[in-house]
Parts: sequence; structure tokens; C-alpha cells
Amino acid sequence: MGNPSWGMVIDNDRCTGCQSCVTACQSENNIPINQEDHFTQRRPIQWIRIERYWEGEFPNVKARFIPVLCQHCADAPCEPVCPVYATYHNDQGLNVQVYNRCIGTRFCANGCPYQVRHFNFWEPEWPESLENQLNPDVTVRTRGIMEKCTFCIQRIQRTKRDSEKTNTPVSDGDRKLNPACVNACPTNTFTFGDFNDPNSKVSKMKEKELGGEAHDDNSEHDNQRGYHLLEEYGTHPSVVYLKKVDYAAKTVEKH
Amino acid sequence: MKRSIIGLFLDENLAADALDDIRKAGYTMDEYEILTGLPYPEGTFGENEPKHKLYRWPLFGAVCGFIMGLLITAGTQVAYPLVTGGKPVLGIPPMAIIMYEGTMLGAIIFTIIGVVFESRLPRIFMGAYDTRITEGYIGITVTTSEDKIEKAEEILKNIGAEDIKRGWE
Amino acid sequence: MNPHVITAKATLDKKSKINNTLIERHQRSSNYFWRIITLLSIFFILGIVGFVMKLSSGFSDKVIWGYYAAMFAFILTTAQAAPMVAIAPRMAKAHWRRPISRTAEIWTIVGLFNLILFIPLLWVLPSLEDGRRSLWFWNVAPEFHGVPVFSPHIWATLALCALVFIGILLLWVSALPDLALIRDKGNGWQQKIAAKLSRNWIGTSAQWHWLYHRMGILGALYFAMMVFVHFLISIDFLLVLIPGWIDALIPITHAANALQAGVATMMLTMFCLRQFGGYKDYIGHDQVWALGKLLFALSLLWFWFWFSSFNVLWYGKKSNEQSVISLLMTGPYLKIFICVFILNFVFPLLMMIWNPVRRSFWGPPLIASGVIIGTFLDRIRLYVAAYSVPGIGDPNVSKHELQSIPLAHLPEISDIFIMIGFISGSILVFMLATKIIPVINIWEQKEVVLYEIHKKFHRTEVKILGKPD
Amino acid sequence: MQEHIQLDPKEINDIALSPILETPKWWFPAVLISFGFIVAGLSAFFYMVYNGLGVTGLNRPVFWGFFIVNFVFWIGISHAGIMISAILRLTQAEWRRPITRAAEVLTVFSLMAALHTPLFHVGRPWRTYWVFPYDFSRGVWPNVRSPFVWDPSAVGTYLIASTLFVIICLLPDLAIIRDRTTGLRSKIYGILCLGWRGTPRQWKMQTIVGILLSALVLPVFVSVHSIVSWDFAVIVGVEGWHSTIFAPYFIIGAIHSGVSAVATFMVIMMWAWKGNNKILRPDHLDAIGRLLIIVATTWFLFLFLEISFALFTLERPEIVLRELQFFKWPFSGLFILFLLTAYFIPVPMWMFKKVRRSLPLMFITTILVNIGMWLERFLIIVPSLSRKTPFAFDWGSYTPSIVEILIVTETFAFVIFGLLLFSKFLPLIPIFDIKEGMVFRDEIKIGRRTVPASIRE
Repeated sequence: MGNPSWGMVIDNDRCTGCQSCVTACQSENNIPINQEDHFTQRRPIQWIRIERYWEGEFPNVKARFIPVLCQHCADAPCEPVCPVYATYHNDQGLNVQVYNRCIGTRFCANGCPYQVRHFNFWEPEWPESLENQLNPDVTVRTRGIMEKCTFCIQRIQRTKRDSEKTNTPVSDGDRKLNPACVNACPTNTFTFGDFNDPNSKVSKMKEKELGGEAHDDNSEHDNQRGYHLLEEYGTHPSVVYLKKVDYAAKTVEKH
Repeated sequence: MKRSIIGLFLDENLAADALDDIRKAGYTMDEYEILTGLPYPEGTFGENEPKHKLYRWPLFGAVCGFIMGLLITAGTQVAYPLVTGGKPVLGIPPMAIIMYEGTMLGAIIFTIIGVVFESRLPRIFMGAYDTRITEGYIGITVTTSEDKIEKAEEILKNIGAEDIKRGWE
Repeated sequence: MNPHVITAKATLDKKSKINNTLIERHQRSSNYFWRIITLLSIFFILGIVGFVMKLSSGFSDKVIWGYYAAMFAFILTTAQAAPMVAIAPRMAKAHWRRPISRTAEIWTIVGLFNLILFIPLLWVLPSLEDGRRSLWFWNVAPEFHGVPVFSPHIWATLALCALVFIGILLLWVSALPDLALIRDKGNGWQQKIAAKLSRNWIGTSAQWHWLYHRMGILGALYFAMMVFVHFLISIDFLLVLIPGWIDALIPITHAANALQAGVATMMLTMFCLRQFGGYKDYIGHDQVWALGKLLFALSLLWFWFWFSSFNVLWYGKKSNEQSVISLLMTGPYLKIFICVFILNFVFPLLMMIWNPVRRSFWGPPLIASGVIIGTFLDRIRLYVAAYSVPGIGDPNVSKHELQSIPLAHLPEISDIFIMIGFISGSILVFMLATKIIPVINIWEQKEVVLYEIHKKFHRTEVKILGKPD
Repeated sequence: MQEHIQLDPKEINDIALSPILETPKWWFPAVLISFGFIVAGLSAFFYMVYNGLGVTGLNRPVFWGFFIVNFVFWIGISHAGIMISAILRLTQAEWRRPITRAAEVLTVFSLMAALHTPLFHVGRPWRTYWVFPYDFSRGVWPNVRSPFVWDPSAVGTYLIASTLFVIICLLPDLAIIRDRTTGLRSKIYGILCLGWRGTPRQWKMQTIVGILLSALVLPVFVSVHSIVSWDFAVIVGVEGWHSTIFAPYFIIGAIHSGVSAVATFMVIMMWAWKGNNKILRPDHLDAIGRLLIIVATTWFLFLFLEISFALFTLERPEIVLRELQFFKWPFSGLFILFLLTAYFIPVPMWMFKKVRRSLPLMFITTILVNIGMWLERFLIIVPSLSRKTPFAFDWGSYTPSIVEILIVTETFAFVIFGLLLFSKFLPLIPIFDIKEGMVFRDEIKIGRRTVPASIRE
């Protein structure tokens, strides 16, 4: 049993855009509350965000939702450009961010085509009442550094420690293992797991939806819904998206 | 104990003649020297062409710089092998860039050192010197032992130096 | 700038002596010369045979035309770039150009020859209708409908013809005084031709003024046209054939390589003239010295252009760029690419940093021959690869990406015939042209006597160069 | 073209040393004003450090703004010096002599300006030294794959090289000042010039080092801006940046802006120190003007190629970006201004000899060019970032804050301040080079005509 390669499958067909994943992420990862002025300044910090696109003319308007979080790319464009190794690829297929090492050149943020990297323009602060809800497992980031989704690495590590203590293998789809967004989603849009383990749920889904040779829109793959976000950039993400089942228009989310 | 003397000239030809006489009088080439305020074409005064090994310096520097660059690039990546963006550790293009810069830096720094060394600088004792040299005068200095200095002064006088000064070496 | 460079002693001769010796050299031609001519013509006939074989194989499949296109591009980058060696220094008023400027200009005639090579490519290259990308933006938006389907063919042809025409005009204009000289002093058939060509040149100051003026204009035009031709050829006959190859640097790289190869060609021509042509007194150290420095600089430029596109493609991991890299460099043509890299960059660099080599008579020509071979291989690497990519119609080729890398395409017998034939053919044309037009520029040679003076400066000997403005 | 005044060495000394020996009355006010701007900019910087980068106009996705624009701009200006002095030295162009030193000094100071801009840019300036490989104790090293590590290596090399170049060429002139001044000053300059005497050996070294260093610095100069351009070109995610032509395009742009800056500086020198008019002639402006026409046109060709190949892909994001860049206010306005100032106003004017030889017009046109080139960098960086991805959801825009503007003015003030100080204590005109030119200049008489000529050893 080698190292795991953590990944996620996101089924756009299930997403209702309810934003509960966003809230869960904020509270799990000590992300400062995005007040109104953060949005007006275009500086909100959302490790996961719901991209909302409207289609068609009123009255028959369709809303499209894509939850976008760090794709933990195998060939991440954000990693090699960092001058101080503040972000690199660890042995569990995670694209990790070293807050202490970061000097805030924001080069990685330009490199990332998904725009999931966020910069602390201000010192983070919480209202008095929320000071005590901060998660002790997660550091509070200072101003002037980058931060991004970690697949809730603190939960992964805790589960691994427990499993080592009790000598029981990490069970697939364990709620203690899953990132906060996965647990919070009311419609099971997300599935989290280990792509290196062929029996894991994510591997099976990927095989089913994205299997076969190089994925394209040829006819024999019509029944397959899987795709990678912006795969033309050659980033090889470890997040697989499933198309919205839509008979009217195909491949809308792919832009 | 050496004495040195300087004769000042305005006319290039006169200076050249003076140099000839001094040479004829049997002063060796490390005894007399000609000082000018600007670079004349080589051998204008029939002085002997200075030998130098300047071109070896940049090459040596380049080699040092290249090794330095190699150590920095390869060394750091081997000592701290983090995978970034699926790029190979010890990928050629990035290393090439930094090694190139190192090479050039080494070459340039050593060139400068070489120039300072080859032009025999810094020089602590000015010996016989006159501030008018930088204003277009041409100075001929003779640095030699006590007994031969008189003769040099004689020569410079006869040829018609504008001014003659003595200095210590 | 350095004492070791001796100007050829002919520059010190009297004008009349220059006249006589040069005309004499021009009129006499050894049977050694004619033996080479016969040999070359035999090879050339071989080339014609290959040419016919090619034509017989039809235009439907563009893979088999790869080497042919490479051959065309090679002559374009060497022979048709060589005249720059005459034009650029003339603009910079550099005196070292004088003995070799004519030699460089005579190479323009080879352009005529290259036109023949170009014609079949017009049939090989598909029109814009097959949906490949092109800089002509055919049919991408309603406002582009005016663009004709065959724009690449039309414009490339026009530009190439213009280039050749301007080149020959330049040669003729700059040769006028010498032709007049032969008309007056020469004899035999050469004298008759010269009499026809030299028109009514009698060397009035008005005529000289006209000459200088025209030469300036034509030179500038030739340079502009050359760059333009390289742009069109490199885009329409190379870049667009490989889907997903988006390299904005290619046109300029192509032109820069041409300059490098042109200088190398001139270096080699010069060497041959000096060793075998018997112009030892006219082609001196400072020509080799100046051209050597140029060649060195251009070889560094080659690397810089290559690296600045390679680094960008290598660093980003876009799949279309990766596939282009593996097609042109790391893939089937890896070995050729390594040779090119060594011959066009590593070898010149390592040799030329040594002053003794740069000053020697053998060093720069040696490197030049290496560069020419390198350029030849480079053209093969690019063009054969591009032409071996199946067209857009093919199912596994998308507009934006090259899905499968085609295998290396080896030359057929006809390709080899064409290579031998057309290279020797262009040399043949060059050598024949030297019989009509003196290969050393006599009037510029005499002009230098006015502007280059060796005089005594107090105790030393200095060279004084005049720069008329 | 060269009508020239033959001066004897003493006159040349007088002219070149006048700024040093007697201070012009405008000097102190100028120093004070520029220093004031520096103080203002630095205080803005500390305010920013204290409050975080939120006080700038930067946002997501426009993470890079004025600071990087400015960095690239100053790197560009810095390319003038070596361009002028190295290339013209190697081609032995006589008209280079009076302007080489000025150009090199401009290089040095603009490089310093460029080098301290990243401090303003990064989120934690007090950690910037981490990009250098210094940490042997913990074995934590920088990432040599990052263009931001290539930058310090290249720019650092360039700065060291050009500074040493200036210093080594200063030695003979320092000796002149030593002989002119008395007392302590003379002592100090005497130490600085390492006891220069002017022996043939020393002069030979001087002449050789001019050529040798030029040949060595030229490749560095090419590499520097290529590497700066790769800060952008290696990013695949930003449509406007990922182009292979960037390295040569940036270089030629840099030369365009840099040579213009040198021309501006020359005009200022002519105005500021009247004596210079004997040495710095309209001829030199004329020559530089001609050079500029060629450079500008080449640059324009690259610009054309860059744009046409961007559209060549016909990909949606690219089209969207270019629409923003060319047709959407305010960028459309900036773009037109950029085209006019960087090419379409100056170049046609330079076509006329009158313009090339008139000080005020050259001053205006070259300033225009640099406005245009600054806008060019802005138009490359900001629109590309604000239309970064196909995610229309995350498109952004950018308006600089007062803090950024203050800090940008600081860099300009810094360069001016440095040049003023230099002009007070060291000669901006390479005295011995001029003298050499006077000796090496000669004439050839052919019939009634005299042709300007020069001695070549």
C-alpha cells in the first residue's frame, strides 16, 4: 500500500448552489469573515467558491453552478514559480502551501488558472463573539501571504494518526477523513478519496466517467460525464468534474 | 635609495626625441617611463609595447563562475529535492540560466581585477609626477640611482623640457 | 582595433594596377575552372532527373515533398541571404566590405534558380479552405471574407519574385562601372556582353550620385523584402502545417538564421576565392576578421532565439506545446536536432572565443562550413517534420493540437538527387555569373585607396580611415 | 555630418569639471525636491508595510500592478546604457564618446531603482532575502526553477557588471580631478583613482577593457530582460502573457525606451551645464535620433507580430482579452495613447533632420516615448490579469491607490537624486575619451574635398 493520492469527484448535476460547502470551509479553516467591503474590494478569501453562470434569456433562464476549489494539480503551474518553495507537491498528491515560508510574491496566484489562491491583503480579524470558534488545528494566517484549499489536510492527518494508533486502515469515505465541504454538502455533490486505491469510490467513479483513452467528445464517450476543469492547460488536476445532465446543451460547464 | 625626475613637454615629437636620447644614454626600460594625459596610439613615442596577460583573466573567472553556478543550482536542488509542478529535479533550462549568469559574473569580476592588476594599480607612491600631465603635458620620468640622476636631468634640459622636477621613489 | 589585423596589401596599390590585374584575372579562366563547371553541370542534370521524378509522384501527398521544401528553404536561407553581407556594411560605411561586396551581390542571381524550386510547392500547399489556421484569418469573421482562399500562395510568390528582381537590379546597378571598365579595357565575348550591360556609363558625377542613391534604396528594399519573404515562408509553408504550434518567434528566428547562414556562405565563398580563385592580394585579414565576428554574434543569436521560444514552451505544460516540442526536438528528429545545436551554436562558440582562431585564415571558414551544414540539417528538421504531419482532414489531427507524432521521414532517392543537384546547380550559376560580372568589385576597390591612408604618426605607423558622409 | 570644435585638453577639463568645481545654483533645490519625493514614497511604503497590501489597489485576480509595471519599466531604461556604450564601442562609432558615461550611469541608477521595487511588491518585504541561497544551517534553499530566482541572479549580475564598468572607466578622470583639486578632496580622489599616473600600460588596459567589458556585458544585458520577460511568458494561465516572442520583444522595447531616456538625459545635460554644448553637439542628438528610428520600427514590428500571433490562435479567452485591451474604456484610451506616444508621434518627427537637431523637440519626443513604453508594460500586465481565465465569474479590474502612485514617484525621484549626486562629485562626461577622440580625429584631403577620418590602430 503506497502513498495515497487524495482526490475528489464533483458532480455538477447534484450541485444546487446552496453555498453550505463555502460556509463549512470558512469555519473549518479559520478563514476571516468576508464582510461586504471585502467583496467590493474584490478581495474575499474563499477556499471553495460556487461559480454561478446564467444561461438563456428570461423567462427560460438556467442557472449553472460549479464549485471551484484547489484542484491539487499533478503538474501545478503555481508550484514551480514560487521562488522559495512555499508551495510544492507532497507525497500524498496534495499541493501544499507553507505559510511560514511564503513571502507573498503572488506569482503562484498568477500561475493558477483556476484562481483558487487567495492573498491576505489585510490582517485577518474576527468579531468578538467568534474569537472562540477558531479551529485549534489550523493556523491563523498573517497578512501578506498566500493561502488556499488544503483538502482539510488537518483532518486527513488526524485520521491517519488514529488509524495508525488502532492499526485499522483509513476507511474510504470516512466522515472524519472527508474535508469539511464534502461533509457539509446536503446533496452529496462531492466525493473524496484516494485515487491510488482502485477500490475507492472516487477511483471507481473516475474509471466509469473518465475511463478509456484520452477524454474527448468523440461519440463512443457520449455516456461519460467526467472531465477536468480547464484541462487544455495541461495541469492534470486531481479533481474530476461530472457534467450536468442536460439534454438541451452539452458541455456548458467547459466553456 | 632611488631618485626620480620628471621632465614635462608640450610637443609630442620633442617628447619622443627626449625618450630616444634617454634610451641612447643607456637607461634600461624599467628606469624611464612616459606619462600622458590621454591614450595616444601605441608606440607614438617609440616606447616599448607593454606586454600583458589580460585575456586569461576572464576565462579563469568564467570557469570559476560556472562551477559556482553549478553548485548553486544542482547543489540546492539535490539537497532540497521538492517536486514542483511535475518538473524534473535538475531540469536543464532553469539551471542553464543561472549557470550562465554565474559564468558571466565571474568573467566580468575577474576582468576588472585583471585590469587593475595588469595596469599595476593601486600605486601608493606617486614618485615624480606633475599635475599638468592631466592638462595635456607629456611627462618623462627617469627613476634611477643617485649617481645617474644628474645625467638624466642633463638630457631633459638639453632637449628642451618645459619644466623639470625631482621626486622621491 | 587590434594591431594583428593586416589589411590586404592590394589596398596600397595604385588604381591603374588594380584595374589591370583585376580585369586580367576576370578574363582569364583556367581549365581547372571549366573542369569544375562540367562536374557541377553533371550533378545538376542529376538534380533535374530527381526533380522530374518528384513531379511525377504528384502533389496529392505532401509528405513526400518534405525534403524538397527543406531544399528550397535552405537555398533561401543561404544564397539569398548572402547579399546582406554587401548591403549592411555598405550602410554602415564599413570599408572591409569592399573586396567582397560584389561576391555577395552575385549570389542574388541564384534566387532566379530558387524560383523554379518554389513553383511546385504552390501545388503542394493546400488552400485555406481545408480549415487550417492561418495568419490570413480567412473566413473567421464576416469582415474577413474579402481575403482570397489562395492568399498565402499569391503573396509568397509575389514577395519572392520581388526579392529576386530587386536583388538582380542591385547587382546590375552596382556592377555598372566595372562593366563599363570591361567594355573599355576588356576583350572577347565578355567585352561584348559588358558593352551591352553597361549601357552608357561614362562615370559623370551625376551618374555616380545616381549610383550611390540607387544602391542605398535597393539595398534597403532587399533587406526589407528578405525579412518579409522569410515571414511569409516560415508562417505559411511551415508553422501553420503543424496544428497547435503557436510560436510568434518563428518568423524572426527564420530570418535571423538566414542572416547567420548568409554570412557563413560568404565566408566560405571568400575562402574559396582566396585559396583557389587567386585573389590573395585582395581578400585580406580584415574581411575574415569582420565576418568572423559577425558569424560569432549571429551564432549566439541563434541560441538566444531558440532558447527563448523553447524555454517558454518547456515551462508551461500545455499539451499542444509539449507535442510540438516532441515532434521538432525530442522526438523523431532528436539526433538531427543535436547536430544542429552543436554545429550552429556550440562549435562556433567554443572556437570563436579564442582570438588565434578568430584571426586565422582557416578557423572562421571551418566554422562557417559547419554552420552551413547545421542550417541544412535545421531546415530538414523543421520542414520535413512539418510536411510529414497529416493534414487537417485527417481524423486524429485537431485544429488545436497534434494528437500523434508522425515518424521520421527518410529521404527517397529522388530527394537525394535533388539535394545534390540543386546545391551544385546554385554553385554552377554563381560561377558562371562570375564570368560575366567581375567577382571583385573593382571600383569600390579603387575607392578604398582614397579613404584608407597609412601614415606616420610621430614614432608609429597608423591607419587612417575616411568616412564620407 | 560631424562639424566639430577642436579643443585642447585643458579646455575639455574645464568644461567637464565645471559641474564639480562650482555648484550651479539650481543644484541644491533640485536635490532637496527629489529627496522630498523619496521621503514621501518611503513613508508611504512603511504605511503599507504596517497596514498590509490592502492599502494598494491590487485585488483578485489583478495581483500584480504598478510595482511590477515599474520594475519592468526601470529594467527597460537600464538597457540604454550598455546598449549605447557597448554596441557603439564595439562598432567604433566616434559619436559615442561624449554620451557613454552618462548612459552607463543612467543604467546603474535605474537598475538600483528597479532592484528595490520588488521590496515594495512582495507581501512580506522583511523576508525577501529568502530568495538567496544563504541558509546552510537549516538547508532550506530557494527554488531555482522559479523566474523570481532567475531575476535576482540576472539583475544582480547586470548591476555589478555595469557598476564595475563605470568605476573602471572613471579612474583616469578621477586622476584629473585629483590634479585639479587641493587638500583633502585631492587626497580622497587620489585614493579613489588608485594613484593613476597615465603610463602607456595603464592607457592600454583602459582601451582594452572598454572593448572587452562591452563584449562581456552585452550578453548579460540580453539575458536580463529575457529573464524579466519570462516572469510573464512562462505563465500558461494568463492569455496575454504566454507568448514565445516575449524575450526579444521586451529587449527591443527596452532598447527603445532606454535609448530615448539617454537622449532625454543628454538634452538635460546640455541645458543644465552650458559648457557641455562645446562637447555635446546636436550631431550626437542627430545620430541618436537616427538610431531611434531603426530601433522604434523594429520594436513596432515585434509588437505587430505579438498581437497577430495572439489572434492567430482564435481562442475565445484571447479574443476577450484583446477586446478589453483595445476597445474597452479606459484601456482603449490608454492603448491609443500608447500607440501615439510610443511610435506614431515621435518616429515621423524624427524623420526630419531639424527635429533631430533641436533640443526641445528631442526632449519632448523622447519623454513621450517613455510615457508610451510605461503604458505598454501596464497594458501587458493589467488587462491580461483582469481577463485571466475563462471564468467570467472572476474577471476583475484595477485602479491604483495613492500609496502606489507615491511609491512609483519615489523610484523616479530616486533615479534623479542619484544622477544629481553623481554629477556633483564625478564627471558625467568621459574626459579622457573625449581627448582621445580629439587626437584620433583626422581629415583626408581629396581634391577640393576634405573627408572626416579617424585613426584606427
